[in-house]
Amino acid sequence: MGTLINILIDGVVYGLLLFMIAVGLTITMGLMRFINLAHGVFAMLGGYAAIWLIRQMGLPWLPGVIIAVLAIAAISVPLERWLVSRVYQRPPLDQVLLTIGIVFCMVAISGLVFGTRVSSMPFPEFLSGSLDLGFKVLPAQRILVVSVGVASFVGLWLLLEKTRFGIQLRATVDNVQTASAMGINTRRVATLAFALGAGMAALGGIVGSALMPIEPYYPLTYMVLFLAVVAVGGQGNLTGTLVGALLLGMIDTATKYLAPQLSSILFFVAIIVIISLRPNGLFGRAAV
Amino acid sequence: KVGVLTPMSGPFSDYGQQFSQAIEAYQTQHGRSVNGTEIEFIYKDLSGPNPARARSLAQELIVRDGVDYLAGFVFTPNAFAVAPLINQAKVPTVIFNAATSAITKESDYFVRTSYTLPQVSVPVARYALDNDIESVVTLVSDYGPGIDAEVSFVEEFEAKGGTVVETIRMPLDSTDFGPYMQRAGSLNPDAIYAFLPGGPPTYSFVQAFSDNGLKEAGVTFLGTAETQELDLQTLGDSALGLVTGFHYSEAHDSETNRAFVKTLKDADADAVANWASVGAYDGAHVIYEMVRATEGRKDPDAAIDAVRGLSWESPRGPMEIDATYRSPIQNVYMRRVERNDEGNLVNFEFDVLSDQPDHGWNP
Amino acid sequence: MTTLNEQPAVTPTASRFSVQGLSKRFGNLVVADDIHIDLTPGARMALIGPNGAGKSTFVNLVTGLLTPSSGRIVLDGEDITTMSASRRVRNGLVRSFQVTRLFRELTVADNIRLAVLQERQQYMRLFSGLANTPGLDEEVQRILNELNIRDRASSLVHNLAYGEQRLVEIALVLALKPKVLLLDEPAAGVPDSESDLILEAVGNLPKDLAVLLIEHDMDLVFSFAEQIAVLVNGAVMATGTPQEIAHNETVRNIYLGKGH
Amino acid sequence: MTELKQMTLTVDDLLAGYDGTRILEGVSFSLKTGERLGVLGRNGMGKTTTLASIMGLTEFQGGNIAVDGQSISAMSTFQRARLGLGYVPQTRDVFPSLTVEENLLSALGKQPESRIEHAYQLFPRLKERKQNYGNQLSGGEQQMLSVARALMGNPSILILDEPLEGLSPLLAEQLMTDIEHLVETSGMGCILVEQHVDVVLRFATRVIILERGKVAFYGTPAELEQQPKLLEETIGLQKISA
Amino acid sequence: MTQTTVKPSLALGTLHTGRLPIPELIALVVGLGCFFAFPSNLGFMTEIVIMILLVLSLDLLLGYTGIASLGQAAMFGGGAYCAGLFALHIHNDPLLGLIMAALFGGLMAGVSGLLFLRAHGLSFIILTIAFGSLTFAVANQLNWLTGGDDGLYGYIMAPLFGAFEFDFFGRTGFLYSLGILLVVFYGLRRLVNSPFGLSAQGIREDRQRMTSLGFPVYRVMLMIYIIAGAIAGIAGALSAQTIQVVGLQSLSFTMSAEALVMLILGGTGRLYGAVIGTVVFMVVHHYAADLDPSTWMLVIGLMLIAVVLFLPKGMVQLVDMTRNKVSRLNGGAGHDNSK
Ligand SMILES: Nc1ncnc2c1ncn2[C@@H]1O[C@H](COP(=O)(O)OP(=O)(O)OP(=O)(O)O)[C@@H](O)[C@H]1O
Ligand SMILES: Nc1ncnc2c1ncn2[C@@H]1O[C@H](COP(=O)(O)OP(=O)(O)OP(=O)(O)O)[C@@H](O)[C@H]1O
Ligand SMILES: [Mg+2]
Ligand SMILES: [Mg+2]
Repeated sequence: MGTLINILIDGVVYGLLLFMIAVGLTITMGLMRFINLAHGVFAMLGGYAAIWLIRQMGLPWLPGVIIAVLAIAAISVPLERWLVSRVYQRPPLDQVLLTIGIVFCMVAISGLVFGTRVSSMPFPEFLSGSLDLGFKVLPAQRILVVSVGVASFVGLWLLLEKTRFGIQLRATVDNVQTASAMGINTRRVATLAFALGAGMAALGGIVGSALMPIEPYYPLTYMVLFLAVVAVGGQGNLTGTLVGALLLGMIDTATKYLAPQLSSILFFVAIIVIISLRPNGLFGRAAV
Repeated sequence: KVGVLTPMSGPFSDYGQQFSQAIEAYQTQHGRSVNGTEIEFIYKDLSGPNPARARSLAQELIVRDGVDYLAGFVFTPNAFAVAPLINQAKVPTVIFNAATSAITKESDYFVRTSYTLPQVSVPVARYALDNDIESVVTLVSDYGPGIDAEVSFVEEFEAKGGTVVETIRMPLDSTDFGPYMQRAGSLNPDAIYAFLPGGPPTYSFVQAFSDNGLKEAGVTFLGTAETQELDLQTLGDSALGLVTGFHYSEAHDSETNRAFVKTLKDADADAVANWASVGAYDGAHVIYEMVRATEGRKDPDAAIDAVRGLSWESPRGPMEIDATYRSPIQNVYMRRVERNDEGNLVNFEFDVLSDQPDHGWNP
Repeated sequence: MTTLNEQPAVTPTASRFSVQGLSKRFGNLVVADDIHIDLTPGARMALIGPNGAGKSTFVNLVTGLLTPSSGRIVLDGEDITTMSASRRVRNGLVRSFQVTRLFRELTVADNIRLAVLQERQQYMRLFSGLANTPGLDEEVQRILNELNIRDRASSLVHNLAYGEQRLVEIALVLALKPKVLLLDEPAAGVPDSESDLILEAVGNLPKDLAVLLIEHDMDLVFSFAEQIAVLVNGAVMATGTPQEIAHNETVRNIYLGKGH
Repeated sequence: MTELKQMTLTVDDLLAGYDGTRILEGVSFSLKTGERLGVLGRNGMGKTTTLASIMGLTEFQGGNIAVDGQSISAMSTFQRARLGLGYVPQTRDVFPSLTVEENLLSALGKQPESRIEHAYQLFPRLKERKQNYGNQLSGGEQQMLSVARALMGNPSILILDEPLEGLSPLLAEQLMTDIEHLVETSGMGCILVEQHVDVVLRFATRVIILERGKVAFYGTPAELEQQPKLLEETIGLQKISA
Repeated sequence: MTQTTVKPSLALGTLHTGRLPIPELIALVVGLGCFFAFPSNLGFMTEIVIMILLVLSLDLLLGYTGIASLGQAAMFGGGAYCAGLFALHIHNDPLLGLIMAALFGGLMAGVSGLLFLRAHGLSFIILTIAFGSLTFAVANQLNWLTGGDDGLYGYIMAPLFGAFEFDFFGRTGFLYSLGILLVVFYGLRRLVNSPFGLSAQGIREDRQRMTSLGFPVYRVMLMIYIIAGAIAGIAGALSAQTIQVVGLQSLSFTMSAEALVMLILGGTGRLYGAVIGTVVFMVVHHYAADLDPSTWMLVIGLMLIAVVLFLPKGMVQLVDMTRNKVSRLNGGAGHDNSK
């Protein structure tokens, strides 16, 4: 019984964390259909930016984080203009190659700049230590993950489903030429979307840093995890990504409680089963 | 000529750095030549466990660069990969790190200057028993070294009457250690015994240990390399009070060690001494001894014989190369993480179990 | 001009292809409503109806791209309702696409070559070169000439004008030597002058081939069809000879309009 | 209907094509709001390329395209659209993953949402389908949607590439009358590519015939009917069906 | 058809089918050249040859059939462990082991393919990644069988054809691998120029259309997936036999990813693209790592980005350019579609 509750709570929390680190990718890869293996780069840079701002610049925690996120979004703009936008219309594999290239470069560079070891993310008092719920203890940081996760989901959902920007974005992705012939400034739309994705990645990297510590190999180490979450959820579908993340979180946590040794095997088996059964992801809409 | 195979790029590039700094330190202290024979170290980047690369690099070193000794080897499979080579080519090979007991069986030309996991795990078990810790949960990463650590600890601990409540093996790619901690905590043992590879996993694990309230609950954290000096500062306050049994601490209180650390820091102010450094430092010593014994001639068997049973005062303390299995016999120190006067975290040695053999060796 | 006339003529009375009580719903929208259609060998039938009546859906159901909610589909006496799409084609039930669907990065020749390979069951030859696949190139040549797009043979499909692509679409279908052929608006986007070409090609098909034509170009329909079925809101509203249909009041009002 | 901007579109000795290859070899014509230009020509003669070039969707290789004397040759496509060019591509290109309603919204720009209702009046069928995704529409429905979408931005000149393709005769007639009506009432200009010569002759005030990327004829329908030989050579028709 | 020309397939603008093993001969000459030129790099060159095999198997999947896999290492490692265990427990003849590994690789591909090939695009990629990671985790679990993290070691290969010892210079190892590579390459070249190869390309272009042309798409894809798996298995076996240790990394995601990168780098849909890509990537890596380990990733990364921006078709584009120049000189036009 106690175990069950533990699994439930820890699973949901971990799921939301997975959602946070993958949601940026749902935008760049899911919505924009740009195979973005460099997602982790923005997450990592977000982490480094926050650490630097807070430790070196001595900013208070919250402003530090906000500025870091905005900064990464800003950095992504020239990157999108000069590199990424050139391969939107090219086959997915060119996108793979380009983004892998970016990953390699950033891994090397941040290795030189920040050193190859883990850089620890400072957290304010109220987020360190743990929180006793009586029947179980929950690390305080998880509370942060939960609230940020839920907030981002709602915010993004409104933005993409209910605003003109969301529509224009999806139109642009469907058919750039026609979209621009309909008076949509496709370049601007794409750039904004990419920046949004990068920003969300950065946020995810920061709030997730307790479990996925910031270090130069971050983008490579967790690449598979990002991709899996998005794929299970169904590309470009925000709700799908959330559900997918929660599901994977549950499965992973459950196996850790019940069959720790097998947990990674079972995790991959679960992914295989889910995707084989629903090839377009849980919420993916099959192309008619 | 000595060829050093070590990661110099990639996630494990720290080893390369530690090795080269330590060797540099040794050479500054003892000169670059042994009675006339110039000793030159050639480094090759072998960034991870990769037998194929290990073999081809070793081959190049032996055939093209004509090295007389090989050294380095962080990962066990790489060591195994070169065993056939060094047997055919008769090249004495000094292992600075790879910690699986069985390696030195594969070739008589292997010498190890690091440690083996049983060698440090068993003493930790004994320490635990002597300090009335009766029940333990073991949490180890589910791979070779982790399993070695678990098995040898459990054997010793139970043999001497302790109870291992549960042995948890955590997949290498785990990121969320919360559940494991919750589980271990719910069994409320006196202590947990952990082994994880350095870097990110250790970091998250130690965070999880304090974040999930085991620390408050007064559970003792028993480990080995987790609090190694490279990661220590990063771990921050959550590392305070962790107890580990290991063969080297930068804070080891001896002339040799102070000298060693000083030479390191003189060369590079933010250099850090950890077990990898001392492994390489003593490795260099072993190579020097082999050269001295053979007076620079190419006589592999003589070289190896010269270091069988060799003993000396290392920065880690007194140490000896066992004559049969060519692996160290050394003290294992019990350390607790504390803040020193400068406010840095250090592994403070408060107890020692002397002259531990390789408990994992079975001929 | 060689013709494809190689299949043995079967007795014209036998039903080559019949659809019985076919129905399909998308949610609450009924797009196929208890459709009965029967094609004898050599039948030349046209299926007309307002936009969104369910014509393409009908084709998709029959060819297995969509699964019907209910009803049977019978080809040469064999129930193919649950048969895989590709098996149906191999059994001789072939369709063309309303919106051209071609291998855009391959040459026109290779496009046709693929169809021929399937029809001749030669695609499982693993190690023999294309050039020395017996009869392959002759066949491809023949089809290219038949639709006189030979000069386009080695240009990539995505470099063709839309109308040219329509012709290639037809070429693929012909290459499969079907028993039952479903043409979904084959002449859409092809000028009157060239639609004859397509008609001619269809005309050259073996006499025992049953053809169902979906087309909005009435000149084409009336010059081609011996029988016309009118589909409205997923249901067959009327069937008959071109004359009958042309004079059917309701059809005029909801479909043909004053023009005809 | 909201007020309409008057404009003149001038295409002057246009050279255009696709990645290096030249398709249009000097096409010239001009068009005011209120005028109706019909474009004829066999398959592959460059009709679509001409329209696409006006929208800036091909490779511009020379000559000039101007609106009210201002060259737009260098302008990006979306700016041209915002100038008041409404485009219905030959392949319809409705956005498959947008619903009918969203397809319309996407092209609305700064116009009031009320325009969507107008579109629905024009094509009631679209209203029934407004929650369907683009790829769930029938061929004809896609055609309607494509036309409706082009009208969203309140264009001064409407550019139609074979808009009747795939429409039932009745609907085709309706659409043509609707378009004529639109053009008359709103006074918008219109370029129409059509395979059916009679339709063009009935609709257009000016006709242009393209032959291998060159202008084979440019004049009024009346003038064209005087030259059956030319018609036969370029379109391959003896007589024009009434 | 009177105008059916002498070489119809050329007249119809498709690839001409090489029956003569000319490319193989060239490769053989080059290979032997290196053999004598760099006697002390044989180990490294053997690595390259083996990697080329793996990348070729990917090219068959991706370049010709449009199946993008990031799990090819599963079959590679599978083959490696199969060959290793076979040598350790059953028989240590290299060629026997090679055959076993090929079968095993094919088997793994067959089983996983049955399950995966219904999925497309990203979903499929993830499935392959998951499969790879799964095999990795399993191999790690079964350490009593595979040696787990320590690696599988302790077997000695019998001499090739009972005559040639696997010497520690790696001469035998290199020539052996090179020989196998040439055989496989020739086979593949025949395959992709065959009707079957064209069908594969049809599938790459549009699966659904192939279905409505009556092709049993799923079955064809499965066959190709199995063939590719077998080739990967062979590559794995060669590595296991020439190194006489099998490590877990032979199953790792990195392995799959690097193979894919090498392929795209060289250019997909061309067999020699796979060769060029692998050689360039590994040589650059080797020397960059020698010069400055801390920045070789930067070098590689920049190289990849540069290729994407300036050589959209991959390195093969360079070859095409020169070839077109040549053919222009002798008045012939290189045709655009030699896929
Ligand atoms: N996947 C789907 N989901 C919901 N409705 C659909 C779907 N596919 C088609 N429809 C609807 O079914 C109806 C029939 O479509 P269909 O394409 O068969 O019409 P059609 O007779 O071919 O018309 P046209 O002559 O314009 O091509 C249309 O109203 C269309 O909106
Ligand atoms: N995307 C493209 N890339 C290269 N060439 C093209 C492209 N699109 C069309 N072409 C070529 O340009 C020429 C003119 O094509 P265009 O589509 O303008 O003809 P069209 O008059 O519209 O014919 P249709 O009546 O069939 O639509 C054709 O020969 C075609 O091969
Ligand atoms: Mg239709
Ligand atoms: Mg056109």
